[in-house]
Amino acid sequence: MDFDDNPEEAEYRAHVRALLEQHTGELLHGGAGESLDPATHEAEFRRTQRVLAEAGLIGIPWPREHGGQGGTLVQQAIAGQEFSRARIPTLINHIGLGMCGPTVIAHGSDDQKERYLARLLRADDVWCQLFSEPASGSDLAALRTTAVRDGDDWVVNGQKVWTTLAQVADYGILLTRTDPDRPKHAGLTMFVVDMHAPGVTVRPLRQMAGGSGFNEVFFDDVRIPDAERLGEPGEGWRVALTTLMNERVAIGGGGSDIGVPVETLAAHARDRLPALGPDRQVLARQAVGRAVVASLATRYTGYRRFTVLSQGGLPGPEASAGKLAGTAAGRLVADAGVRLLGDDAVYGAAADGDDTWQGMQAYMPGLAIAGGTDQVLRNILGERVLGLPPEPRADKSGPFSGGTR
Amino acid sequence: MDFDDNPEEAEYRAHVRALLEQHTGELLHGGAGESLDPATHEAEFRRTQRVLAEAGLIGIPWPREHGGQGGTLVQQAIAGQEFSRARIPTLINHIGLGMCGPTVIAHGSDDQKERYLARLLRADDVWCQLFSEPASGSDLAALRTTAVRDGDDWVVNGQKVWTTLAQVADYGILLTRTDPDRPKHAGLTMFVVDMHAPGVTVRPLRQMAGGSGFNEVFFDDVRIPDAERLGEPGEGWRVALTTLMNERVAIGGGGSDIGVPVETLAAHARDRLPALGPDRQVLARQAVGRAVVASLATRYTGYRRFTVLSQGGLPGPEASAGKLAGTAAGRLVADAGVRLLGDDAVYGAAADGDDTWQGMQAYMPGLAIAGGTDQVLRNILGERVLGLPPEPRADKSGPFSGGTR
Amino acid sequence: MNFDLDVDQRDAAAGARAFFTGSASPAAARAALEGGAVEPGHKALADIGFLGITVAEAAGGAGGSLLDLAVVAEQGGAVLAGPSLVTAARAAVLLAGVPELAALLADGSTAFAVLDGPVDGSHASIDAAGATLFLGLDGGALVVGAGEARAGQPMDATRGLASVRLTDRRVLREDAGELWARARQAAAVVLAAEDLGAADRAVQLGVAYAKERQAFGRAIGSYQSVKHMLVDAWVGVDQLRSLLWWAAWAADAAPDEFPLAASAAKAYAAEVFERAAETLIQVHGGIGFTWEHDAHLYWRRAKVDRLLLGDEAEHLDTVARLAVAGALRA
Amino acid sequence: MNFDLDVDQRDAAAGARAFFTGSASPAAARAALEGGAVEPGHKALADIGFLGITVAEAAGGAGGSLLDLAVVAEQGGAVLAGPSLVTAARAAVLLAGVPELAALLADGSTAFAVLDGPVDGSHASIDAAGATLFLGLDGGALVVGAGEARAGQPMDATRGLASVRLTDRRVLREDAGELWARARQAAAVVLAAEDLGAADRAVQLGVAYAKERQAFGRAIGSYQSVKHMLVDAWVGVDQLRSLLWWAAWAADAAPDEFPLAASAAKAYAAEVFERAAETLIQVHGGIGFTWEHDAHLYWRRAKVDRLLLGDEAEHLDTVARLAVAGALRA
Repeated sequence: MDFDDNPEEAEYRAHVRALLEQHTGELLHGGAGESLDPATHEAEFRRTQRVLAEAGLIGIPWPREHGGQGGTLVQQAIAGQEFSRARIPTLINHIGLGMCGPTVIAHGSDDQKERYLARLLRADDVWCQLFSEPASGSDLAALRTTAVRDGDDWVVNGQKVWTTLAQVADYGILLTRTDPDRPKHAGLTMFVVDMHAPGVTVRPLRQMAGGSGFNEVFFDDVRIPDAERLGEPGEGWRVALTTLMNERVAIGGGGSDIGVPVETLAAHARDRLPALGPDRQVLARQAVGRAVVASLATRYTGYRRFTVLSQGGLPGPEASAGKLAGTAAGRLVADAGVRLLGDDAVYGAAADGDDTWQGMQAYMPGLAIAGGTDQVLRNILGERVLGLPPEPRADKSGPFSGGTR
Repeated sequence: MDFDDNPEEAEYRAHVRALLEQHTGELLHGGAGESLDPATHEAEFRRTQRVLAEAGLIGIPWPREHGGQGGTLVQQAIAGQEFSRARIPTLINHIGLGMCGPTVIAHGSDDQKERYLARLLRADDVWCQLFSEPASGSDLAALRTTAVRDGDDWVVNGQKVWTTLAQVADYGILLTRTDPDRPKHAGLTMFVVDMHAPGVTVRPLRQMAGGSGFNEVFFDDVRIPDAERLGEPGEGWRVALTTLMNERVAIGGGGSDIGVPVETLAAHARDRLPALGPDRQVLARQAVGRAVVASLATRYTGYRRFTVLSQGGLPGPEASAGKLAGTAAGRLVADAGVRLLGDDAVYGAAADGDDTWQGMQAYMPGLAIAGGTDQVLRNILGERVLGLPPEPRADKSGPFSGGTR
Repeated sequence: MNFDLDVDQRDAAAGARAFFTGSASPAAARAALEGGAVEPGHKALADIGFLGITVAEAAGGAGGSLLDLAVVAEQGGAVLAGPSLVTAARAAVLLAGVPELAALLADGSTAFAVLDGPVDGSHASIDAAGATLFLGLDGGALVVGAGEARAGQPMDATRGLASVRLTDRRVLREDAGELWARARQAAAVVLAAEDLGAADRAVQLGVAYAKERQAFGRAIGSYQSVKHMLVDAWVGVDQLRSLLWWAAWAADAAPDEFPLAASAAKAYAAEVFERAAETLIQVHGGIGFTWEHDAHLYWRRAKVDRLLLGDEAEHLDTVARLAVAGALRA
Repeated sequence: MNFDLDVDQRDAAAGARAFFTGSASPAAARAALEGGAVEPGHKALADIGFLGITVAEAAGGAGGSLLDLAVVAEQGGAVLAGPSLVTAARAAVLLAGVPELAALLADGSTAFAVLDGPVDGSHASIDAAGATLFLGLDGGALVVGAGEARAGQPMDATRGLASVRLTDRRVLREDAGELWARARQAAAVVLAAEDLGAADRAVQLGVAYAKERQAFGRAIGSYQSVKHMLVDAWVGVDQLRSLLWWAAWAADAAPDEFPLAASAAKAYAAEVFERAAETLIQVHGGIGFTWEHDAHLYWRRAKVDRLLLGDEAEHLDTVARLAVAGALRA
């Protein structure tokens, strides 16, 4: 047991570090705690990914025939750790890399692969994922956006929501209902959609924490050529499962904290504890201790998952526990951080304008929802890890249009 | 708003108090915190109830024609409070009074009422309720004990469990399956069973806290005359609902604490706090404060329910919240009480032999289960108070014998 | 026993509900975060007489009980109204012996705020941002004066929080420590009443959405995870109402019980409202954490209120100390 | 990174599982409550070599790491075995410089116990009831001696708790404070390992029952209320395993991290095991709180262990102090 790189990992890490060093002037670097907005720094974000791609640090586990490096998930994780260490912000095409690309690889035509994959890796094209709708969140297969065949095209109408990066995206993978007379999972079809096509409207969606990382996307008679279909008509759910499985791989991370790192909380406590009375210090230490323990429990569990990758394994459904427990730990960290602010805790930011803790506090409720609610994650863990039986479902058979939704 | 008796209530309370005073020498009085076992003090328990019945303090809201007083639920509650104040232990026939008697009144024949009710009030006969079975707890209607018609009799075979007072009972109301080919709720029939009949075996069931308040009851070819049927064959579920509704009235109490009263915790804290270091005192006060607040919240909510009775209302499904929240508060009280014991907290009793806190701690897990699990209570509250939809159920139609259970 | 509101109080609550529903809203609370005015605002509250409910009749108030005020405050809380009736309750206690100032409180001609902490640089104090005259405790004496308010970036803009430095001060009463404590207890109870109203509304909104929103072929409120979360929130609200009524009643009818009851209500309100607001967001899923949805406005109020006038830890400590000292009814 | 057990440790765990499954059980823990012997007992643990895992080879031990011991202790915890390997771990640290006594520990010829608190009237100390020689801290010095043990009425009879008064004492080492602290940290880690095993088993038993038990026409594990309760318990157990491995590894491989890791593991173990045991009872319903069912034996162990060797509050305080002092890895 150890927490060090094995020789191959160490060698690869040194390789990545050298490349980042060499290209440092061409790369975007974010300030600690302050996240850059891809929409306002789009050009630098795209350039950063292109430079990294040309250095061979993007699409590491992708097959070489599609522009990847034919590497391992561990190499990709190491590269990710080094990007963080170099304060490179999240890649502008992380949705494309993590979800859209793998879906095109698995289900696209040779022509689609040819046209899209290399450009995606270089962020010549940025991609988004158009699945969720206002009336279908956890129950994704209840979606209502329709695609109707018209000659060589399909005509799409409907609305998507919670679409990350739609405001800068060039393409998206779009899940539609093409046969409402079949059961909900059977009437779906997936497409690649050109986000610049006539009839596509993107509207940023402001969140309670203030930022606008999500968008609404409206489709009004948007025409998609049949050649842009991904998989057969009616096979959209199977295609989407590929995407979602890759999403789990993307978030099943290796021990990184959710929200503010617990070391930051410890430093904050060091600053703020002395200002409290002795009784208050006792209570604050309980809160800080509890937050630290919960965070470390999640972090070290992440290291165990990472070790599985390192030994050539794949992340299983237990990765959902990382998000569930990480969210709970994040809430404890945020709450301890806010309470340590004393009189500033009732304001949106501290007197010096720092809103680290209040910002994290306002970010946590969304985190317990986006990317799988706590409730959905518990279902997944209960059924796929513990083997408990699922609930009976009445919505899987019968035509969608007949009310079986 | 006030917490005092209105004039009629005050008058009735004085009346009860005078009667208890007058008969004090004939009544059993339990020590505080120490509960007497009805099985080992059976004669005194029966005498106590008989004396109270002769004084007109038993079956207060029952109709006069059945030996009751034609009084109100509030009068009954006041009498109960005065019994507590006089340290009279729970009546030996509390199951008979709260559940069996009302069921006989609602569904019994004139002959049954004549034979049973007056004797029940005087504890000449003690009653128990034979509903739950090993394979049917929360899902009562899944019971398997059978009654098969044989001439003028029914022949009963099966096993009941969690039967309070079975070891001293003379009669019981017994829910059986008489038609396994009908759906689970439709094939049930209720009887009065003679607990001294051949083939009835009672075995006490020891609980984790040590006591044996519950029993298993086995029926081997027990013959019950058809005249002892309560309600029509196949109507047993409807009859049982009468019993269960009365159970809710019985536990929907008026502000009495579950477990140890919070005043006892306060006194315990007064004794034990000074032995703790200053940091420990801070934490102990948090725990005590939290337990006190939770207990008072439940107690004062009980007073609101009691006020509804006082104004002539009936307890609704929100009474289930009293048990749910009372159990949660009881856990806090027990935990705070145990932790205040310091080094004694890891033993089953304090050095002086007092096991008040450890006993309460061991009693709480059962309390979250018996008389409706926390989960069942939340379903009841969600559906009947908040109006949320029930879960779809597949077990209500189809023959019980066909696997639809 | 008659632990229930009387007919007059029920009527007052219904009237207050109508008033607040028509004059304040979560939408106004959202607008206030971007610089809009707090609704219904000081003048409207004065005009309808809510600022003087507990001010003596001789000073132009209604001479009502704290319970009378609490049932009104609950309705204001339900729609996140501002400014808070906490200030009216607290100032009325402090100014009971100063009828000329109490009259200014009741008729609304002066906007008061009560300062927590040192008067030459107070802690964040409720409605201090919009006030013109401040009450404070200065070395044991009750003082009144003008001051400069410095408001931080709001988390919940309806609370009008600001730190104040008094620029002049006049002593109203020496040795005012006990009076000050009682006023703060009254304020804590009214804050708990506003929290009760807001938490109750949060549960109602959550229940309504859970009945309507479908997932996997049925309403999400039919799933135990959602149903039980809402039940736990509802049980908390229902029990908070009991503690709140008891505390508000005790202020006038059972002064010996009041300090413990007030701290119990405030401590419990902090927990119950926070849980109700978190539940409201979680039940709504994605839409629940958008700026345009009302859920976060309840959540903001909950996150702020839990810390004002003493956080849960302070009040639990008080409850424990009083209970240990024998303050519980036998 | 290789944060996993190695093949030898997995083999050791499998061997320990076979041994403990054959030699101890919840049924034995139940019998012990009524005067039966603790199983597998001191001699069997010595014979299989578990008491000497961390004793130096020169003193007849296996010279293994704390992690080696922890993976064995986990298996003992799963079946509520006694006496505890906590004592072996702790005494091995204390006796590292006293090979002749360490040899008696490893070969089991002497039953040691380590006393918490004053040696002339100790706190409840693990396995003190069955021990013949006691180690204690007396005015900063490590002492050894015989003593009189007074056992209270057991809540969990497998822990052999007793208060001890030393009847003679011999100083083994002056200025032993630091050594004593390290030994206590090792003990806390092994206790957490036993708790991990017990909590893991409790979750397994709950899951198995939830798959089998039917209510309202389907397995109770299909209901979200039951499913999610078990999931939360399982997530805790899975995370406890991570903290435990880290702490046990750090004892030998990263001494700077050890104090924080040990306290984190012990604090988390207290919470996780208690929740797992409560969940086990609740999932079983009526049968779960009967004397004859095993659930309460896990529950008893959890209620006792959470307080031994420092309760959660003590260890959370330690974690916070160390974190604030900069003990976290960057």
